[in-house]
Amino acid sequence: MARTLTMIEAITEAMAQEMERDERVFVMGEDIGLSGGVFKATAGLYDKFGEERVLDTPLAEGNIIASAVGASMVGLRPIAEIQFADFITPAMESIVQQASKIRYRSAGGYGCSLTVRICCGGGTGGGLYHSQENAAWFVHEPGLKVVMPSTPYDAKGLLLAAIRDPNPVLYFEHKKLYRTAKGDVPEGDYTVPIGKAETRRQGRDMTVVTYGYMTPLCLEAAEQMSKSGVEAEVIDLRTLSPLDRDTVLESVRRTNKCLIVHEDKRTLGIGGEISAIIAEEAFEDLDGPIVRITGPDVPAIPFAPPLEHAWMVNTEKIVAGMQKLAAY
Amino acid sequence: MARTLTMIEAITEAMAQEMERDERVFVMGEDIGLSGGVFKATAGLYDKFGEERVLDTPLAEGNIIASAVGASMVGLRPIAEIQFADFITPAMESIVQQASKIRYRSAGGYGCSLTVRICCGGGTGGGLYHSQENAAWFVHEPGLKVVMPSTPYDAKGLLLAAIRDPNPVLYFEHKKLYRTAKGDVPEGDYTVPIGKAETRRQGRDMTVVTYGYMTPLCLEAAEQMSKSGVEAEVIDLRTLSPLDRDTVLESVRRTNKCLIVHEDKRTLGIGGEISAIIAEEAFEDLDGPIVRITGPDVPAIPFAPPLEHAWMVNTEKIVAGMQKLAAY
Amino acid sequence: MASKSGRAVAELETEKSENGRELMLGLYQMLVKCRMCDEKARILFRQGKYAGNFYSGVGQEAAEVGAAYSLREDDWIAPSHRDWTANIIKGAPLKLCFAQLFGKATSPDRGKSTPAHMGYPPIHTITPASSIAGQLAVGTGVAFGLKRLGRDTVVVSFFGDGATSLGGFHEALNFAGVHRLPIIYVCQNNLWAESVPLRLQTALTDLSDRAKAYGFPGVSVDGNDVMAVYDAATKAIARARSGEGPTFIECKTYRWYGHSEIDPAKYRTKEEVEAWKKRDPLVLFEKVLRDKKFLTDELKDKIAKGITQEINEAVEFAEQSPYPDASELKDHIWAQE
Amino acid sequence: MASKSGRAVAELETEKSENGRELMLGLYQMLVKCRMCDEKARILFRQGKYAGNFYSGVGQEAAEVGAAYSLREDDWIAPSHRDWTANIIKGAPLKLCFAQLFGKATSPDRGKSTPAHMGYPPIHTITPASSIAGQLAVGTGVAFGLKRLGRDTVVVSFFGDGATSLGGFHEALNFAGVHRLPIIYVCQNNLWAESVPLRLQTALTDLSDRAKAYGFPGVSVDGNDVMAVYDAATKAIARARSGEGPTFIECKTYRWYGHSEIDPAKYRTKEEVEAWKKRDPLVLFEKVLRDKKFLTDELKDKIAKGITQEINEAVEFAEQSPYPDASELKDHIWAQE
Ligand SMILES: Cc1ncc(C[n+]2csc(CCOP(=O)(O)OP(=O)(O)O)c2C)c(N)n1
Ligand SMILES: Cc1ncc(C[n+]2csc(CCOP(=O)(O)OP(=O)(O)O)c2C)c(N)n1
Ligand SMILES: [Mg+2]
Ligand SMILES: [Mg+2]
Repeated sequence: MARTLTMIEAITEAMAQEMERDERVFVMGEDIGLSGGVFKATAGLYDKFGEERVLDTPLAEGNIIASAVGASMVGLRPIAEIQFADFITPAMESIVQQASKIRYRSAGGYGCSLTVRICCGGGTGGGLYHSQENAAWFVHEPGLKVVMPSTPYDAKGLLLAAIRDPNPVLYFEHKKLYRTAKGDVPEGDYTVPIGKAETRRQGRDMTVVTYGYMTPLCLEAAEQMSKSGVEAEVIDLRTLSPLDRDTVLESVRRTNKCLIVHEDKRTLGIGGEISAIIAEEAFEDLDGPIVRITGPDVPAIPFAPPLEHAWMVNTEKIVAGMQKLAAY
Repeated sequence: MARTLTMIEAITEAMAQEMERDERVFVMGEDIGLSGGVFKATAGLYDKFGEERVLDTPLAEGNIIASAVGASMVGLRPIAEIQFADFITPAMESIVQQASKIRYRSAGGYGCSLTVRICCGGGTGGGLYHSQENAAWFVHEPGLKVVMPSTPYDAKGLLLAAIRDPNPVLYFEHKKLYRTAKGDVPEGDYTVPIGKAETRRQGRDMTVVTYGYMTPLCLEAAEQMSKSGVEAEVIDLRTLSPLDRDTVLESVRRTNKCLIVHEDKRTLGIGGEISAIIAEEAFEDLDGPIVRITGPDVPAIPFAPPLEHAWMVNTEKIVAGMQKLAAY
Repeated sequence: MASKSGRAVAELETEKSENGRELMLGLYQMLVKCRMCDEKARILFRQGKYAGNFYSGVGQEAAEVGAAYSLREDDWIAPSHRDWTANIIKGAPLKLCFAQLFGKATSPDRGKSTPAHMGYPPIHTITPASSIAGQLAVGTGVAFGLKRLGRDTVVVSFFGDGATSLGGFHEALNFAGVHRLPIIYVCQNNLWAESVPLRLQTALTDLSDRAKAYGFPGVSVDGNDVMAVYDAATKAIARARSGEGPTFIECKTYRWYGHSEIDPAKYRTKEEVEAWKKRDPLVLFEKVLRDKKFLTDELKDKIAKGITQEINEAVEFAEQSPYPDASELKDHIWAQE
Repeated sequence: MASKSGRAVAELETEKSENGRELMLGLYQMLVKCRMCDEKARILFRQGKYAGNFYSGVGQEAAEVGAAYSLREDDWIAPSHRDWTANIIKGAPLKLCFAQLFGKATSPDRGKSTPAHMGYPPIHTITPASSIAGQLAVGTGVAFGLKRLGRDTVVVSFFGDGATSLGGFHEALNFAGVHRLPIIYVCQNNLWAESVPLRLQTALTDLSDRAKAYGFPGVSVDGNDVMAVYDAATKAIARARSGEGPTFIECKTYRWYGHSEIDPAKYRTKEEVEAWKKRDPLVLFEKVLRDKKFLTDELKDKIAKGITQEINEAVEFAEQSPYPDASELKDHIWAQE
């Protein structure tokens, strides 16, 4: 049975069900226990599972991850929360030098089955330090999987897949989608495979590659373009690492054009890699440049409404990109 | 008057001369004082300038950078050293949330004139944690400049430019070049402009974009190809952020082909961005795919000689890439 | 420096001093100003006058004012998220403080950062990042720079109990200890870090014990007693100014409201909140002043009226100020060489 | 736990115990084994038998052996760069230890990591990253996991004086304090972090004072007195095992050679080195054993010969082992689901 849930409800449900199913699973992070999380992602878990399995940690992101890595090494399955992606920097050492490399450096002797939930993204007035998205750093680091759902269905399915994955998985959640993304979510158990993109809309005229909060905007833009006869195919990556090259390449080889859309800064954003893969593998199929619509090369999203608005990719900007590409 | 210096000598000279010239300049880091640095980059400075200006710090990379940021805010010009790029992760917060954003978040009220010297790169048997190169993370962060010299001349000139730059500059040094790169270096004062790539070899048949330790290897490969009549143009980026788009694009528009070479991991390495820029701006000029020859998507460079060798890009691999591209 | 509670040591030095009256009335006025500005900031947020968030310091004014009041003009403050009023104490025009909340082009950061995360270069308050302990690390760097420049200026660094768990806190304090930096670490221990209670934050009872790991003095004081904080702070400032190095001051206090204006703070008991409200730092200090006959109803009224007017003007200024233009998005990323 | 130097408290408990002789001879043998293996590792590096680097622990064996000797098989060790011998103490076959140095396919990490950075899952030693304090943070996480699983196993974490400056150190120890984790933090304070002297690392005299910031006991012992270390460690292990939480043990000791085999260590004075060499932990302990008539020339010889043979076999094994094939470059990145 499926019901309509918001994305945040889907996330909470995934954790609750998996904790019920698997004793090894527990959650830890700042403000995830007593208060149920800044965005209420862990609401109800503390009452249900108690402090042992829903642990409010000291204010120390590096240790949240390091202690979760250690706990996973003895067979537990921690879900660690980083309250805002902006505050993941103190945990860089733990994520990149420990979580992503413990298996490799021990030749498989020690593993790290760890899920890190990270709230990210702009467009909600969060200002410079409550709006960042930095998944790109981690996509650069093999040994880590990186996912980011755009629908409640995927939010639950990807989170269950992440928790069960024997590798460290960074699970980015866009705060703007928490309550705006609503959709059918099965009550029961299911997973969405990590590493598989989803084609959200079919189209013959161009491929749009995107993920997260940009997905609904791209779909909206595609509908607008449809009115003038241009049919865009919209691919929601869902997994940012490892990238689903096949789905992207197959589509681009068919549509012969590619638009990449993300909210993160342009330079060395995920779009750079997508573009490079296409330019390398599907060059002969291209009928136009690979166009990127992205956030600007600015340190972070500023607070003042006109500045935040100027940063954010919106339907209008995406349509403009589509029109530019359609002209080829 | 120019003399032949090794790269490490050029680096030491730049610091010594600038400390002489400008009282505000000082160096700080681990083992840079009493011992003159793990690679002797700061040799002699302690004796010459004393502990006040050549400061061995506690083992705390985050604080090395944070204290340098603070010192720069009151008008000093710190040169901070991160002993190995592998150990920059504990400083991620200080670099990305402080150094790169203090000017922006204060609307120019506070500045950050800071140079961070970072020893990086593989091929010397350093193993997983003494071989990393992670400049790509920082290229993704506006507010930071990122440079990486490939010759002693540039090493001195870029370092002087970095110290005088009123912005935070990350200055990456490839350890493999410290003593293998030798060349003419003027005794006097000069700077190499940040943001300008250098064309190290002219060629009509393809553009090779590279930087750092890969530069001499690309030049060697180009000479080999020349024997079979293929003339490669070799561009040494020198500055990784902001990228010198113009030099790259102008060349590609002329040669119609592009090979990108770097030692860092492939996915979201700097090559991704270069490729994306070309695919976006010079698409119509391309006669072949944009080919990348890079390190593999493996967590870091392993120690065992066969494994390290398998990781490293070498002249052979570059030649293979050139041949592939020449065939188009 | 050894006493655990400044107040318990009986009459404080500063109270005995010549111009005790002037000083104490000055402190009182500043307490009232901070309280009134803070309450106004909360109302404005609830009225939807600005987005983002606000972190009220109501209940903690004695720690804030006591620690920063005696700073010289050329001294520095490294405020954190709950220290918007530190700017007021250091002398920032209220107009700018409210423009900051509104993210207007007239604010020191031209709307770039976040409401309440305020710094203002002319008065040497450092624009904070939100990242906890970040401002503390950079503030320590400023102290390091000042020392290298041979200045006799000092830095006051504000932060909470939660901040003391972060690695950046440790690295900074350790460095300050090694180099005897001119900095005063003022920890406002309000028993909660957002919703995390102290028992899950630290095994310590007194956070001043943290200082024992760095070789400089730590002292715990009643953070709701402005004179106790002031006394500890002036001693620490004198110490720092004369080159003897840092001091850690733990001010035990409490925030009356949620972590931020969007936090209902259901994790705390009513009893706990009520008990602390009974120890309102303003009421406590008013009683001292009245006992000493320094404060009358008349004067109290006059002070409140003056501040009200100043606030109204400031809010009006902020409201009338324009937002920065979208074209400013790319300004201030790079310094011009 | 309060005493600053275990030895000064006169005769140690363990020395009075029933099987003192067996225990002490066991400790002695392990000291000799660590010394001989370490010296051999140095020679092999200098002979160019392997690249990378080696971080000799010669001079610090008493701290290493004393702290780890009484661990149970199911207990864990989180070694750092200078603790290659921790694997030996915990029972790793010497063959694997030397294969590790050589980066051979027969080493536990199949040549992936770095010589000397050794871990071996069957004996629960954690393969360390080079990043200082990293192994300490992960080791604390293991202790956290063990406690959650309800096990009565403990973790010994080894690190140096320099490591205590890092943020990760602070965050881990704070967490261990809050949750009374079953971990023993063994700081080998050898006065230098690479070339940085203690006075530039910390304002403290005794690094055990760091523990005061975390609410658990800290003790400083003579790190060249194996019995003093052993005594402090067994108490701390018992404490951890019974759920009372962590202990910090500072072992004051000294490394005889450079930071690594490529460091001439010119930053130290000859006098300092000589003075410490006179306090050779092996010689000191040998004297104790001889006084007690536990050790004879004959036995000493026999022990040395046995170890020499074991080492020779191990080195031969390592030399003869193949390197991993280049095709292994991409192995072990991902677990198979
Ligand atoms: C590095 C980092 N992690 C998390 C946060 C989110 N956050 C903001 S304030 C806060 C609690 C701070 O507690 P404390 O230091 O006690 O200060 P208080 O809010 O009580 O004044 C948290 C977790 C942050 N701003 N920075
Ligand atoms: C985070 C980090 N920074 C720098 C280094 C380089 N490094 C390796 S060992 C060392 C000194 C360690 O000193 P200490 O902790 O006292 O241990 P010791 O070497 O004396 O045993 C340094 C700086 C590192 N490995 N990790
Ligand atoms: Mg607090
Ligand atoms: Mg040491």
